[in-house]
Amino acid sequence: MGQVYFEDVNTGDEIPQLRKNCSTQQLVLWAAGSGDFYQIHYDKDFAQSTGLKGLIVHGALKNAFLGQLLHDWAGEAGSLRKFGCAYRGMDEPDQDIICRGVITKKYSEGGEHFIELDVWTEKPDGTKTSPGTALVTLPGRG
Amino acid sequence: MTQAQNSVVTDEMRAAIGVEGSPATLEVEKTNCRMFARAVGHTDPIYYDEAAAKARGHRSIVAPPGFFGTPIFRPGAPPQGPTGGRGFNIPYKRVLNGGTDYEYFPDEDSVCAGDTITARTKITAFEETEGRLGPMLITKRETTYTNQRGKVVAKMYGTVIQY
Amino acid sequence: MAEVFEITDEVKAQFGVETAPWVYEVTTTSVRMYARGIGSTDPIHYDVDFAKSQGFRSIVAPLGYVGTPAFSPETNDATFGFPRRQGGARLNLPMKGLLDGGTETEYFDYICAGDTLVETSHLADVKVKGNMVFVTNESVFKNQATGQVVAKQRLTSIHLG
Amino acid sequence: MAEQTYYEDVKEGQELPEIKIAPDKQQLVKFAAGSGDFNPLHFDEKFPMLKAMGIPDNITHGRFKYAQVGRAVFAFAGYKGRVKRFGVSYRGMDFINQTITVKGVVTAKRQEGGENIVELDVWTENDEGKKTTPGTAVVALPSRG
Repeated sequence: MGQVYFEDVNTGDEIPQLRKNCSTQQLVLWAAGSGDFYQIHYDKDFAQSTGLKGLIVHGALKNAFLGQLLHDWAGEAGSLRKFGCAYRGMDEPDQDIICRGVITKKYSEGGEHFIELDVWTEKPDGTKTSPGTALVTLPGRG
Repeated sequence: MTQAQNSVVTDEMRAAIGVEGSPATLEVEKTNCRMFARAVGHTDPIYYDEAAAKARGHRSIVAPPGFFGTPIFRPGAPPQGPTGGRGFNIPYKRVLNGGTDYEYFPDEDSVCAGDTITARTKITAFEETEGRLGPMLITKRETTYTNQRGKVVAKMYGTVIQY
Repeated sequence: MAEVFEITDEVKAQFGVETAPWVYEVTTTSVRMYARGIGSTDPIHYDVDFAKSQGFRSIVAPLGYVGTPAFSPETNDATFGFPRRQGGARLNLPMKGLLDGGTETEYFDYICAGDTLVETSHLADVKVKGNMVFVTNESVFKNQATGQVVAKQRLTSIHLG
Repeated sequence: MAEQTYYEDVKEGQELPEIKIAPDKQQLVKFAAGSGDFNPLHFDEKFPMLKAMGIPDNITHGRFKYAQVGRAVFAFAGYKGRVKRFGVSYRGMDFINQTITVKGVVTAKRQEGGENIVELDVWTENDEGKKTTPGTAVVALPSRG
């Protein structure tokens, strides 16, 4: 994929979506990668004993998905300055999680080109489960 | 902060606001960067391949977004740093992770394999609300990540909800 | 009844064919994670200063752990993490089921955090018993810095047809 | 940390201290993390291969049992001993949450090439006493001399 430049994007633009679907295996991989071994993410009986319907996707994994969404979009010459989200809704394994971002502001300051975005994960029915914001720098064509 | 009528915030908790916990040492290595990237599903080779990362101007494999290394683990050792309000005697049973925000302050390079990061966490606020789920305590935390050159490379702002 | 797998001359010709080398890393975090994974509490696997006080270079890899293969989604198996690399045997094995048959490790030195090992492997044996195919691969692990052979490992997998 | 074992003190027929462990799902997930083997056979009860192979529950990794045998052998050799070889074969399945007991016994001792060699039979067994992971090990021990 080619590099995206500051001049080529506008407020209101949506960036390319990233679609995820977590198997139980991926949740176990995340436990390994993050060091969070809480059983509600891979042990169904344990999850149900805490009052959940079943396994749920780690909030921090959805946060990291948004990190990937932004990194892949900003490209080699872009950089990630801020990103994050709140955990408002639960996602289950084996169900699509769509990661999205829309540009809310662009400005240049101190020789750098900044892009502000709203980012979030949503379910296939459009429910936003992890709304957040991000600040990214992009290169200029200049 | 206004004192709610049935506040669960004690004097001990108020005194803990702004106090940094014991620092945690995080090791950033090629192996754990790759493991984290594998778990997320990253495809950019700078998270896996040292030669690819160097070709793009980095010192080594890059720590993926949201990764600052693995805390040194010792069996039976108490967890390092404040535990986000879980350490206090709160009369609520349930805990939710409310959200996480990262802010980066780039050093001469991104966080890379070979770096040692010191993480220091403090509670910045307690907030109490009455929500759909009943009374809630919201604990706000801030973690500062400092690299081996003494440079603050990132901060994390986290929210823990108890109800 | 036909065998689920036939040891043809073509199969025999693949015995001993070496794979391209692959890097296995042994790091402080990977040693600790493995030691946690087996439930060990021996400080020799966790505490660098303690391990050095006992005469080791760094924390010691628990027996059975020979490092983590350098992973990339393009080159490694998503489930098992092992490299899908060039060379080595190519067998069309049945895959209705897959079980571990046995593991044997011969050590020529301790493996410690900080070591980088270079591994090559080859097919050493194939046996068929009923619907089970026993496939044994032999790996040699060399220290990348010194070239010294530090371990040899024989892994037997059972393919169910 | 166990006391160092010395060659002179070892007798044929001597038993190794037992290790007992009943790995729960979290333990097997931590082992997946440590080993890099994320085969769902070990933690996902819905994994289709379990049903296809007629296996009733998640099974403990063979390599986990190998590593438990390794713990016993390493503890026997001590920090001054050297483990020269250890191997097992996987003869029976052990299931998640079931106890496995690691046992070992000294089968031979001899001095060879300036080394104090001790041979061991090592294995894991289940609660019915069935050896599910039989194996052998060769260890070089320090001398009191």
